[in-house]
Amino acid sequence: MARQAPPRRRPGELSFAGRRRLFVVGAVGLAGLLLWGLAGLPDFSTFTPVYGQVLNRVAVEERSTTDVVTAVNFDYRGFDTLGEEFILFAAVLVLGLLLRALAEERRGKIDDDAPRRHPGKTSDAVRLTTVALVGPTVLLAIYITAHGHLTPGGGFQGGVIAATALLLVYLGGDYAAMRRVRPLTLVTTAKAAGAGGFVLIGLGGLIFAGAFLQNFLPLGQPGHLVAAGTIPLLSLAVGLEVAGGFVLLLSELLDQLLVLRRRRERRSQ
Amino acid sequence: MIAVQVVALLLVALGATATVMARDPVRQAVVASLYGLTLGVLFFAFQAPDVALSNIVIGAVALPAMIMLAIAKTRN
Amino acid sequence: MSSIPFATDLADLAPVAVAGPFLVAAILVTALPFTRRHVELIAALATSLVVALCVALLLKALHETGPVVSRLGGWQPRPGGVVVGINFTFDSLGAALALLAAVLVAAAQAFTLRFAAAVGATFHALLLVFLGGLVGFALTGDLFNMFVFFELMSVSAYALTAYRIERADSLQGALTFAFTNSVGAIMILFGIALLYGRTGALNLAAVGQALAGRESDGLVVVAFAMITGGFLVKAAIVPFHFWLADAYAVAPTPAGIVFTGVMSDLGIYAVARIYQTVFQAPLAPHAGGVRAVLIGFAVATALLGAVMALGQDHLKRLLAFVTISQIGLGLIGVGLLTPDATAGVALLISADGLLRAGLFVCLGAVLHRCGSVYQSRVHGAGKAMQRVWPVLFTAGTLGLAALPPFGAFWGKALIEGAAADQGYGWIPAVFFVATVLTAAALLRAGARVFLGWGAQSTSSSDPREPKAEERELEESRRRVPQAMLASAAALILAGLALGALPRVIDRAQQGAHVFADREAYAAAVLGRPIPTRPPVAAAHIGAFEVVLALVTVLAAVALAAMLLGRVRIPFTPPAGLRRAAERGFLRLRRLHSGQIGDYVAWATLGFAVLGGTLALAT
Amino acid sequence: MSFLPYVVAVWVCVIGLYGIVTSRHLIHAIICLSVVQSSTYVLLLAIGYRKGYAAPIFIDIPRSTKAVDPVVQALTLTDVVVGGAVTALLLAIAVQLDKHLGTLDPDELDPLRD
Repeated sequence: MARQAPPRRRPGELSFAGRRRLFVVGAVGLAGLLLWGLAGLPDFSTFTPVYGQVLNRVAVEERSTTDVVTAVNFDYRGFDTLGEEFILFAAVLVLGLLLRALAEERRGKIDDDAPRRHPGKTSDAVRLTTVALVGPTVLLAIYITAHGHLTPGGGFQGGVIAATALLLVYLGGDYAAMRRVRPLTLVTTAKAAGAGGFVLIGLGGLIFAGAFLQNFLPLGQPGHLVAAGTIPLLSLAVGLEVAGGFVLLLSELLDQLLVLRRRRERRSQ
Repeated sequence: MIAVQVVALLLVALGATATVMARDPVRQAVVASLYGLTLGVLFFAFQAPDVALSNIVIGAVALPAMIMLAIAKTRN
Repeated sequence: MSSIPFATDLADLAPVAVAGPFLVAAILVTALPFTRRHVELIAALATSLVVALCVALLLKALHETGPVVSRLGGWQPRPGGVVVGINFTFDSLGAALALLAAVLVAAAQAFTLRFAAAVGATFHALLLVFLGGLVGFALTGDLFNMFVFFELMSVSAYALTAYRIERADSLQGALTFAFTNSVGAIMILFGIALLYGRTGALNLAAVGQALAGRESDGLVVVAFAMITGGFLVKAAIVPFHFWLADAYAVAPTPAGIVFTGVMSDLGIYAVARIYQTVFQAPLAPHAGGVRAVLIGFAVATALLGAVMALGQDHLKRLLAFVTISQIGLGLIGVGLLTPDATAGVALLISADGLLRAGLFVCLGAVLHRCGSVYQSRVHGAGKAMQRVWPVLFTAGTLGLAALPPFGAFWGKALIEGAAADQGYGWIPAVFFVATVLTAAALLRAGARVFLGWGAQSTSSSDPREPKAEERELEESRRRVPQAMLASAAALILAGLALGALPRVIDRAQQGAHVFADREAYAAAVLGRPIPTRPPVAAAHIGAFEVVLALVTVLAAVALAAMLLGRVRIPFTPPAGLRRAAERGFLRLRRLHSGQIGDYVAWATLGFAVLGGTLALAT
Repeated sequence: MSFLPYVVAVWVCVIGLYGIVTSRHLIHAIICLSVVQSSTYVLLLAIGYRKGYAAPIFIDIPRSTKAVDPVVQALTLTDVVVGGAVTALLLAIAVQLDKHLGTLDPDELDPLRD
């Protein structure tokens, strides 16, 4: 597109320098205020919030988890995580819209600046290494999701890691393979099943235990893989949703690049 | 406060500044990735391995990847 | 925790009003053939469920002497008042807002009825997630959970704004919306972190209890400023307001209905909620200062919104500035900090919310029928529409102007009465000016569109070329669908009739007294008996209020007639004055530049000014 | 020295805002927003930290061990995800906007100017 220079500022609009002056005044005030407020906190490393201390004392016993952070995220404050899941859900829905628009576009016009957008050629060594990494990455993702209630990690971290496996496939440059590992319907369904599953487990609490998101499964022993009641299930639901969401996200951004690359490869054959 | 925290905090401050000051988006994506990593280190130093892990997968891997892809799509 | 599963209290079902729409949204986006065919039906069923549940919750709240508590996860408070889980804690005001949100989403769905092709499953899913976010935000009793639901309703609102991704202005409206509101959310989180670092609690009641014992200091003031400021971004209070007109003007009409009717209102509701539960006790010695600061921001908003509304050619943008002005008026009531004023706000925002939503549907119908929402382009084009549309539009506008005895009037009268009690006797003047200007702007717009009155070209100060617009819904433009008419009529009639509900003022007052009762709130959350409250003195609304309201409406009609050239102005203002006013107005509208950088700079300054003035006032 | 974490949090917040205000590229501005968001992570975790306390994960340590606050960590975790989702959404919108207008310089995007 031709780069004509429209009048950057019209009379009455803030000039760039004016905007910066306005901001500096505001930012100095804001920073001063925040520091004034923070000065009222207990000194660093002297405060033990009562909420957290109570949970550290009781959570292992009450929830049979060894990772208290996970117990907070999926049980004591599970409703926060429900909200968080649906923030992700809403963001990813927009990406679905973009994907659909992209698909329509592809049927229509062809981009003319493809060569310049190409990310660069991949050597065979890189291909091999990255593809070889996919398996371990997926395994790691499953491990991290399944052990969320025992060790650091959980559905969220595992989900993102699973999604990055897709990125590895892309770096390996295997477009056909990426299409295979990412059948869109399946991914969309996984995402929806994750989000819906979280709600269903919550409703299960309402039906079987009396309150929304209340645990209704046997708790088992702390330190065991099959323990902690609904926590691992909720973690799995989050993992599904996050993985699905990030796969959609990455593929929305990847798709066009890959189409262009494939087109070029076909031309050079 | 232990030394590793002081260093990590200073690196975080520096990293944030560098991320903001990198006006070229590609360079910025790289700097942002390093910044995410630094934050991860700081969170480990704050005894928060859960957060560190997720910040590393998000801030140091997923987001920079998305940024690079977005840039690749918008470059002309 | 109930010993018999599912033999539960109604309160335990409250989370279903959030989780239900979520679940249905997740089902809608799966590729199941059944859901694909019946998207509207499924979405409508989910919303009806929420409406029914909110009605039940409202009735329950009206019968209680304290707030209703629903403990998510079944977690009971621990000894020493430590609340380990998240609670929904709400009174009739919160439940009424949740109900308002559900009703507006139902209206938005009715608006889109019969247009499955234009509005797909994604849109309905987003609308349901948005509904869950609004309801959760209205009902929750936990600071951090408020932040999460603030973000949830924000993100789904950005998504709805950007829904028409083939339009650059929708995308950019979503971006300015997202940047400013994200900054607001981050500041809220700073405030929450400060409070947690002081009290080690996140539950509103627990934080309030922990703060109550101590004199307020810098931390308390700054936390209050940051949290309030963040919510004021959502409420679009000057100077945080810039994003609102940009976003509302480009949002698809069904989304705009909900935005204009309830989203901003939730911003000021949250300010009141936070103040009454958390900051009331520590800031009590400084209530006068807090009042002055909040009312200062509110008055600036009410007036600026009104002036800007008068200068808009784009109808949705006009209504956006009307929204800003009216939320400013609402914040005056919140800022007065008394239960009676809060009761007034509750009545005002629910009546005005319904009416504005109804007017938004009218604009959607104009867009559908005439292909544009620029007054200058559809001048007189509304003549071809059914005669009921101008009638509805005028009725809605007069309702917004608080014509007695309709809905908004009682709210306005209560706020003005409370203002006089607090020594703010000049508040009725602000109401007068803001109401006259906004109502005149709407009446003039209606007369231009539906009657073809006034000169065809708009004011010379409008530098903008109307851009190409697309009709939102692809169907013959000859007829406006009946569903659209039904939703407009239902919303406007409901808004007008609100004042006629049995004992509505009394009930609002009762609700507001529960709302403002910090002790009762804490007792309900911590499972202690709720202290008895002295009976509420009925508010007195005198003949003066009625006369003033009538004069206001007449003045608005007169101003509109004058602007349309229907009435000769008996004098000519000097040309110099006229030019100066035009220049001033142009400057003002140029500040609304659509630039993210400008808006964020203003917001930063806003936080500094809000915090600074609060620091000086306490 | 014990005030350092809070100073860093405020600095990160303000420098990020400065980046948004002076940004000449939308993607740059979006990254700056995520920097602003990251200031809250630092603040929250600093509030919950206590020297000598373990991480709140009781797998290899006795249950009576003193551990740092798990709540701020859970909040930060949520916050990280929310921030990531917002950033992703904004990036996608920016890419789409670029497709329409061919530029991401905020000063040249003006469909909303009034």
